[in-house]
Amino acid sequence: MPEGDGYDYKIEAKAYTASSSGASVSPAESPDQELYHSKSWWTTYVFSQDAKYIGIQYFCAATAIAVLGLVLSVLMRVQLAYPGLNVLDPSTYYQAITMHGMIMVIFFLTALFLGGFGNFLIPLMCGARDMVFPYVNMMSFWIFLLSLLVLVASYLVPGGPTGAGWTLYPPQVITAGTPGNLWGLVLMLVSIVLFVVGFTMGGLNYVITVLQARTRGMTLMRMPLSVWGIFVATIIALLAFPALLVGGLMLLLDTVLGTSFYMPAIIATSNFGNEVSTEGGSPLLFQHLFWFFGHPEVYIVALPAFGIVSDLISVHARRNIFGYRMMVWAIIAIAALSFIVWAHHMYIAGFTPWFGFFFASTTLMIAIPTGIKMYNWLLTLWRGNIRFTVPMLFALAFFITFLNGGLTGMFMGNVGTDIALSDTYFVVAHFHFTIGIAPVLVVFGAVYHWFPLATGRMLDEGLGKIHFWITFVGAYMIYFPMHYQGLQGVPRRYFEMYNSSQASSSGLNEFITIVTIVVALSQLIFFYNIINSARAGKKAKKNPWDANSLEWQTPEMPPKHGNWGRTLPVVYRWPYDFNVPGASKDYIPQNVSPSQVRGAKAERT
Amino acid sequence: MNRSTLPKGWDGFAHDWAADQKVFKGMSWGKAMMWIFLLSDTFIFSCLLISLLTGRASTAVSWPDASVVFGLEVFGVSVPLLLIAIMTFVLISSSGTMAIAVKYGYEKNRKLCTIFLLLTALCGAAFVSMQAFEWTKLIVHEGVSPWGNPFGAEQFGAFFFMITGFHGTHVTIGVIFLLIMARKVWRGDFDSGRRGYFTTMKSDYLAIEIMGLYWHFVDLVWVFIFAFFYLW
Amino acid sequence: MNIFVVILFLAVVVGTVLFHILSPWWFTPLASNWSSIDNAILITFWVTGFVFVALGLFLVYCLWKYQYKKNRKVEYKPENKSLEAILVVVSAIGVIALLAPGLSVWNDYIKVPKGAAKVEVLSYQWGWNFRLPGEDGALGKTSIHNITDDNPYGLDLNDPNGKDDLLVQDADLHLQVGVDVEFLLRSIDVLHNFYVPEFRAKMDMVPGMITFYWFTPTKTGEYEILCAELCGTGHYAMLGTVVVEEESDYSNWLAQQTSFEQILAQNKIKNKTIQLAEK
Amino acid sequence: MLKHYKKQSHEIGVYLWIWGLLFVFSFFSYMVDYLNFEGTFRWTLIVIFMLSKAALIMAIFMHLFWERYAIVNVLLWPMTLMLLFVGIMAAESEYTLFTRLFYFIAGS
Repeated sequence: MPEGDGYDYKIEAKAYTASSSGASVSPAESPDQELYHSKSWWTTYVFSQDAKYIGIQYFCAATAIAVLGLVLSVLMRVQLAYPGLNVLDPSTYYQAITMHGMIMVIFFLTALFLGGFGNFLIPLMCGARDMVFPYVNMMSFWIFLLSLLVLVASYLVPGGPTGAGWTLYPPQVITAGTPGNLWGLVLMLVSIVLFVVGFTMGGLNYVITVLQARTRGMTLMRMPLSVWGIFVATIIALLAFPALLVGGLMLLLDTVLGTSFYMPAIIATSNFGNEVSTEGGSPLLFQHLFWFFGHPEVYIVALPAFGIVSDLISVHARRNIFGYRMMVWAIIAIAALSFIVWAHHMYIAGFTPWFGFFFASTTLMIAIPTGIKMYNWLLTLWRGNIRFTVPMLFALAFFITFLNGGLTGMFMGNVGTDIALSDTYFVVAHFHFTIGIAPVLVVFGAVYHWFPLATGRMLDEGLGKIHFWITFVGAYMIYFPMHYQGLQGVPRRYFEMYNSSQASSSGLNEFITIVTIVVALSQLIFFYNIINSARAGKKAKKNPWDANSLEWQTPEMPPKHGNWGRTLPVVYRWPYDFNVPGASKDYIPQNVSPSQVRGAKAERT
Repeated sequence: MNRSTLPKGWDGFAHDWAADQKVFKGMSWGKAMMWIFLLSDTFIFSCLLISLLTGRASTAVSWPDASVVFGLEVFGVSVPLLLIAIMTFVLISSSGTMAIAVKYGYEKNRKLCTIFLLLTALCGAAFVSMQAFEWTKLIVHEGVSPWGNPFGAEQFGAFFFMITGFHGTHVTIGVIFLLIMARKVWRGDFDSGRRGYFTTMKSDYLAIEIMGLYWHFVDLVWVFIFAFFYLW
Repeated sequence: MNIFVVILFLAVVVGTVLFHILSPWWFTPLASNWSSIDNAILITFWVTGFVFVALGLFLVYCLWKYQYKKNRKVEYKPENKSLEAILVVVSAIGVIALLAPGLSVWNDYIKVPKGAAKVEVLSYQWGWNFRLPGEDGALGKTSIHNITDDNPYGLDLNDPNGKDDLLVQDADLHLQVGVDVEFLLRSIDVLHNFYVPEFRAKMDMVPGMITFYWFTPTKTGEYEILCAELCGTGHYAMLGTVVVEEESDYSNWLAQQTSFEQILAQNKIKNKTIQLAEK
Repeated sequence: MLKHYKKQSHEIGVYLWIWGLLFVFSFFSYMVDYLNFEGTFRWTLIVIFMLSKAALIMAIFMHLFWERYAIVNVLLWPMTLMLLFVGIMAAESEYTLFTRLFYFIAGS
């Protein structure tokens, strides 16, 4: 384990003078940010305008709702494996899949990565005192919380939450054959609209902080990849959520006013109990709008995970991230491509036939930048000095999980193979690997990594390892076999696991459920670890992982409001100067000037 | 930062993106934030108009003729799109006055800035009133509703009320903020750096420029709505 | 302790491959012409499997070789442009290799062969009906507004093509082995998806429009129709059967079906009887 | 900061000019409808006037003409995504309409 705090923050003051005499660092372009310093307990801990607190609030709220999502998934698995127990009926089962999907994708992972990690890390890693508009940032969290309450409230209204699947496809979502087709749906859509509004407030903050409020010397190409991932994901979100907002708004009007945006003439009973009398709308329009948002959404979740895992791997392997420039360009390329591939979710939705060629080609192109990222993570480990810390274990688990999930994406993204596999358990397995398990593993790794920065205490390593083993091995055993159920043709979203003489997966089915229960319960270890360590964990020393990025170089740990004390840090190098030849330590923080490490032959600063 | 020493054009593009601290050199945080917000908002309106395109082009029912539906009878002569034309001119005028208000904001001319902000708000309010009149006329007299109308495809009313409603909401919010701004300018908040009520940050004339961006955007959107909804 | 982690990741890589090889869960036996879909999937398995094993084993090697040692010499090399360029090119080649079979399948999938028999599948919450074109080989036009108890498919009474259409008001479809079939998929309420695992093919049915796909059944037998697009609480129970049989059996079945004209005539008699009874 | 203000401040005449031009273009696009031009000609005119007005508002009123390329590019490139979306949806709606007219009784 690392020993001693090699670098003193006081160096910063020296660096400041050194740079003001030399011409290497440009002068400050804007005056120091003025912050609102809280005057009461309420404005410090509840209505806090400090991005770090807001980040932690986001984290807690998103994790709380994720517990609901997790409980729902356990209920669904029990129902599938042991239908005799009757824990759910078809209505509640479909409500469970809907809520589980919506919660996990939007209210948990999006909020957690962008709201949680974004708020906590961006100002610290960019060398800013706070987000650019702390008040708006605070509002963002409270609107998010409101959207969560509205979402949960749908369990209390007549009919319960909507049961149309998280894709909310019309006309089904509105007609009487689906539970929660009036109140549940209205609350779901209101909740989504609130989420988008709240997110936009936060998202603008993250983007502008990265673009306009970096410290002196912090160029874009010196930012840690975590910031790059979160930053680009936020841009995607700001451009993709509008499609969801518009799609949701029109669905809301179709639901409560009986408009025909998506509704052709059909024979069905509406949510008000009368015959549906709509005419001429196109259900495909909703699918396009939904997936124009929905596919970028996948990368809204994945890109922050990519970024964070790059930092975890580099820090804990004590080696510079390999091919930093390529990593950045890969993130940007993935983001750009994510907007032109959306209809690969609709290969068998009955769209214009030639779309298949276009969308399959663009989709598989994403494999190239994603592949680059996979190679570069490996090449970072190669010839490194790997510490098997808990964050590193989770990062490695992410690698293998995402490798598997990414490769099965080649089945789903390719139009010819997708015909047979879409809407089967293969899809379920694929997307749980890529945007379920893999990002969550990164979340765990990131929590173990940055917990000391947030609380000043270390998480328990032993419990962390137990948590890692059960979670990783368990999750892999849950989802990997599902691919083969999919090959058999077992359709997803069936209340009863489909079995026939040709396709039977009994045995496997029960096995998956049992593992699910074990993995779900093992998360209690994680929560226990967090609560216990926050109270009585081992005190962390400054910069416990010997990392280079700025967040560990604050004068106090945990950092105070305003982060940097009197003077902002000045940045001289990229955040990956590990084991630079000629340097006395195996790491050189970003705010150490070249004159302080004269012997070091850093190639890329 | 002295902007005049920075490289210009594409060199400037490369320089700004490779530089530290700020990508948008010389641009305040608030203005950058408004620009990015408008970009996001552009996507919202684009999605609305794309939905209109899809809804209209995929329905087999005939689409009502906008110039007849929105025609007005003036002295017994029916003039197509008359009200819409007036609304368009009013909104463009408000954009003109806004641009001038921003100019006087730059120059810290308290009096003229206030006057032009108020003029802009007046035009905006006139626009919203005319829209309210139009809505009333359509709903009460012509029987157009979001779920049906006597002229043709149901989607006509649905898209009309949704798109103009969404735009009208933007205008209304803009008018409210214009009035707030006008009051602040008149009171001298921007000269004295008085602190805002909610955020407790100092007021600055930059706010006028940001307000201007928003207002011009609302006008910009109307240009597209006018072309795609009324003229198509 | 570290060695356990190395073994874990080795076990995951090896276990994944072994599971794939030993898995008793696999494709159902193919019963249509879409062997090209299976082949494309198999090609994808080979390519992705190779990548998975190569990267996975390299990961395990790195973990084993470069475990933390206090004085280990670590390479400092921010980038290697030629290596990265090679990797980009290799990935691009892999992508093209995967894309080609996929696109060629799709090209066949959307090109219905000339002379394919037409079958309309009519789906509703939660069941299946079918309509065959009758002797003229053409299906009559429909409108959802025409649907009544007497005209369950909403056929156009003025369309001569519709008169001899055979209406199969039962979730039981028969097909003749070896004959190309084009399915015209129609839904009267919400989205559904006509899917038979053994045929591999599937397509959503979208209310307000007609979607299609085609295949040639190649093996006689009885197969189960599944709905593969969430369509409400009865989704999981929306099953049907399709029987693929030899020509003689097929014509027997066909002869038992009633045409639209016959149904109209029956209804006329029935309605008259009702009217008389009411009088 | 003061310098920044000065640089962004223009003669009032510029704005009045643009104001006038916008009136003229709006009048033209109104006349397109009034004179009942039809078909491609109508569409070309409408789109030309629309884009000219949009360009004037963005370039002069919103000062993009004087802004640095860094922001101009950020604002304009994402619009290509929307253009693609428009293209895809145009094809899609045409196809939907085709199946409706081909298989169903027209008008339903």
